[in-house]
Amino acid sequence: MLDKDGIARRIAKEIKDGYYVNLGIGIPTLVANYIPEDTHVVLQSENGLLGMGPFPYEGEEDSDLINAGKQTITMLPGSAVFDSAMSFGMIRAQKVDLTILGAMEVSEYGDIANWKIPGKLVKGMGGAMDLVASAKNIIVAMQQVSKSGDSKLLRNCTLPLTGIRCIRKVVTEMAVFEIDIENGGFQLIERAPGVSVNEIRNATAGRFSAADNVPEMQLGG
Amino acid sequence: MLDKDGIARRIAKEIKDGYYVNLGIGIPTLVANYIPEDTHVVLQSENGLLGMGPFPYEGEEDSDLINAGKQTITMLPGSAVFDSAMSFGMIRAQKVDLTILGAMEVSEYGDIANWKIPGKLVKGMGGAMDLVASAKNIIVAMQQVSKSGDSKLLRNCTLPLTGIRCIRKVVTEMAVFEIDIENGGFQLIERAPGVSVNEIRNATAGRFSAADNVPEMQLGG
Amino acid sequence: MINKVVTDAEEALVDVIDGMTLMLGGFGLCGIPENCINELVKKGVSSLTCISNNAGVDDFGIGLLLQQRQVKKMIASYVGENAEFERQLLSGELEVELIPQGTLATRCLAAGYGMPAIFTPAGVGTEVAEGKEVRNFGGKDYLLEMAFEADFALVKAWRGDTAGNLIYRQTARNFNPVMAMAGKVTVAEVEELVPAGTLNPDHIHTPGIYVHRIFQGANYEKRIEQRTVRKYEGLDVTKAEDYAG
Amino acid sequence: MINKVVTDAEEALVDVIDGMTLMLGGFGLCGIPENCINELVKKGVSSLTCISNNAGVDDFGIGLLLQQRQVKKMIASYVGENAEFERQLLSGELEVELIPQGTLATRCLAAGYGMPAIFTPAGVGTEVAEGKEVRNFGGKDYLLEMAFEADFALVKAWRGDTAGNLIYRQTARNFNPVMAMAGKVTVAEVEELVPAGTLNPDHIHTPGIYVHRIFQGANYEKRIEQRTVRKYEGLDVTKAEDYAG
Repeated sequence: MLDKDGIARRIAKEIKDGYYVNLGIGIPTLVANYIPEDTHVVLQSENGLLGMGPFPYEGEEDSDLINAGKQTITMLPGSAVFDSAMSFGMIRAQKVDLTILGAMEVSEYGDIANWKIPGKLVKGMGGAMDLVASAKNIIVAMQQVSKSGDSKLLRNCTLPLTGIRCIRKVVTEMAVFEIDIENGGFQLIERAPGVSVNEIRNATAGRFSAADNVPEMQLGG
Repeated sequence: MLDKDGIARRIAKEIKDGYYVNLGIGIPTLVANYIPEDTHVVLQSENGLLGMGPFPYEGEEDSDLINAGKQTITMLPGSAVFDSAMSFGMIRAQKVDLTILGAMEVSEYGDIANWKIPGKLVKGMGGAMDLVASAKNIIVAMQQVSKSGDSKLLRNCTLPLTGIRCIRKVVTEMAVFEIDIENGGFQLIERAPGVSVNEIRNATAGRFSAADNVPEMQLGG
Repeated sequence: MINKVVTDAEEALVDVIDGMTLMLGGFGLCGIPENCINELVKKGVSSLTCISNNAGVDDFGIGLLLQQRQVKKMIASYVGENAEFERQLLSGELEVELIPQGTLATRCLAAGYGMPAIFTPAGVGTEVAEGKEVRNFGGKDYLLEMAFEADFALVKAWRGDTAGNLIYRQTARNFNPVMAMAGKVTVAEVEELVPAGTLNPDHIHTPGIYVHRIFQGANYEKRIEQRTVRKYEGLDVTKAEDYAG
Repeated sequence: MINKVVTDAEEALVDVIDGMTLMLGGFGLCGIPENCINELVKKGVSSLTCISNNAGVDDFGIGLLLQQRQVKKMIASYVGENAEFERQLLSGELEVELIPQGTLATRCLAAGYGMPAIFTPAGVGTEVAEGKEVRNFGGKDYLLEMAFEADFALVKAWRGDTAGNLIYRQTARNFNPVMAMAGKVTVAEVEELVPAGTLNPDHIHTPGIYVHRIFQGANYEKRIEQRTVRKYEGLDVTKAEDYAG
């Protein structure tokens, strides 16, 4: 089983040199820590910035410079600032090469639920619906099973949807899956170290498939 | 009968302090010369400038600074430059208070033709179709009769249209008209100095109406 | 050049009345029109519909209007971080319409660019799509979303000139430029007001034609919502806590 | 930061082939990608569809491509000032689609903002509306106009950095920013190329994410199409010839 950093390390391997990347809150944020130094990426913050850098040194925080999580940040050389319409314009126009976000549920057809739990107070979808509906290349970082042991990889999502037929790749603490959006199904392509195909199959409620020899993940970072 | 400068002087009276104004090529350009000094207006050039000023002094021309007529210009203090999408965005959103343009024909329902003559080479509509379809307040500056003596204020335009039901005011060498777009008709509201109602009626092919005592124009400038 | 200067927020908002729809710029607490919000509180106008990406925190930003129960309806993309907001929502005092962040921004843009509606894929197949027209272009579904209409847009810029031209600073830009274009009346408050001709025309983000009233604001707090820092020594970009992600 | 720098127009346009659709920035001869146009002439690619507000003059701008009969179709809003263009149009060698200037700009914007189509009132009731969907919003008719698709967008900026960020100068901005956003591949030529980090992030008009290749152009002519001046002495703003209107 991977911990959160393990998931982030595995996802970091999907990032190619020259990518523009949008990282969601939570595990996706951790991915930034595992991008190799020789891989040049530009991080987009959807409030209106390309070229997001590390947190500022103490005393150098600037209230005019925050990320989509409202944290104080810095800008790297080559940054550009723009308004929110252009920010989501470039997202919709698929100029962002890779979007990494968390999820509460994913279905075998690539539907995703990650913004609302009935009975709990709704805070809003923020930019999540725009991101999932627009991005050509999304990786979902999520836990495969809930604390009560239920699979979150489902035939159909039970929670209100954030987007439909948009998720093609999922990385969990147990495995990497590709989703067949057209025909439905989670195809196992990598196992976490020490986790068997059977364990993964048992933790997948949606339709599951696996080749004969599913390799173990090689973790980057 | 007014000359071109007379038409421009009459139109200049329609310009109120604080107006943003877009001036077309030809007579409309002359209007700028007759705006009173205490009337503050900002001229828009639809290639992407607010705050257009006079032509530059010789030797100070800048190839990066032109107006929609491709002439070298200057910028006044308080100018702003923007791209063509924003330029037509503000036109469509009716932020420009007054648009003044020329026409070859206008109909009694406020249709306008000013971009194309069948059999002659077509150069294109430029921004004219956007301007007439968007502006809330358009004044057309035009000749009432052609060189062959035909009225250009028609029941229906004979030339290909630039826009429909958009012109509410026309200033010619003979008169000022308001157009009743809903019911159709040119209502005479002012006569050029020395021109009779009958002369104007005879030079108007579209439906014509006039009150009992139509005043002579007072020319500004 | 046309002079758009008013004395202060009181003069700028003199004709804001109960029941109006207001747009308020800012993202989180960054780039919000602090002076205008304070004036709305002082003025006590009520039954407002507020269009803003967020709803502030309990004691700052739009939260101040919520405290005084001046807001009838909130249109936003994310409204966390606000206990009073939650209370009013649960008690049914407050109406909330949640819309995707990009849809919010683009519906402002549409208003400012004279486009009655736009197509966006955001929300297709979700509850956001309920009652909306879905249309397929090139094999992909899009929702038809309408341009916003707002009586007033209240925005905050870094510098502005007497002609109403605005320049924003860093990510305090966010929704301000698109909302500035979208108000029937747009009020801009700026940290520094300069004479027309001071700003480089190439640097202006919001041309003055979109701004009806402008004033230099006072006493900006510019509160930071989440102060995140790294240590001076031992910066290690492989450490999560050192990286903003 | 990602490095987008190529050596010159030759390298930037290496994969442009016959039959492609190109967008070319500029208004009149102002802000046109001179180096890219010269390279297209040198390269000799043909059957091009060119989207540009204008078609240059006989011996400059897109006129150079017309001289070599490299253009199959021209999509523009105004094509005067070009005798060779007229000749090819009348002889049927050249196809021309004239569209309103604002529609042209907004169809570029739509592509850059991932909107499949936009609504505009421009052209309603005219021959431009033929075959297009008309839709009424709030009592006013609008045409549905589709986003452009272009294989390459060729734009000219004043300054650019190695990350592809662009700043335009004065009205040489015009169509360049919207076309820069709309190309499948966007090539930017700049008068001055600087290292990433040189430009103020608040001043950037086109963020580098939209730009795939950038180079510092050479030998800019920046020809003036209509040189209009006023006299140093005796300026009289009541004289037509002294005022640009």
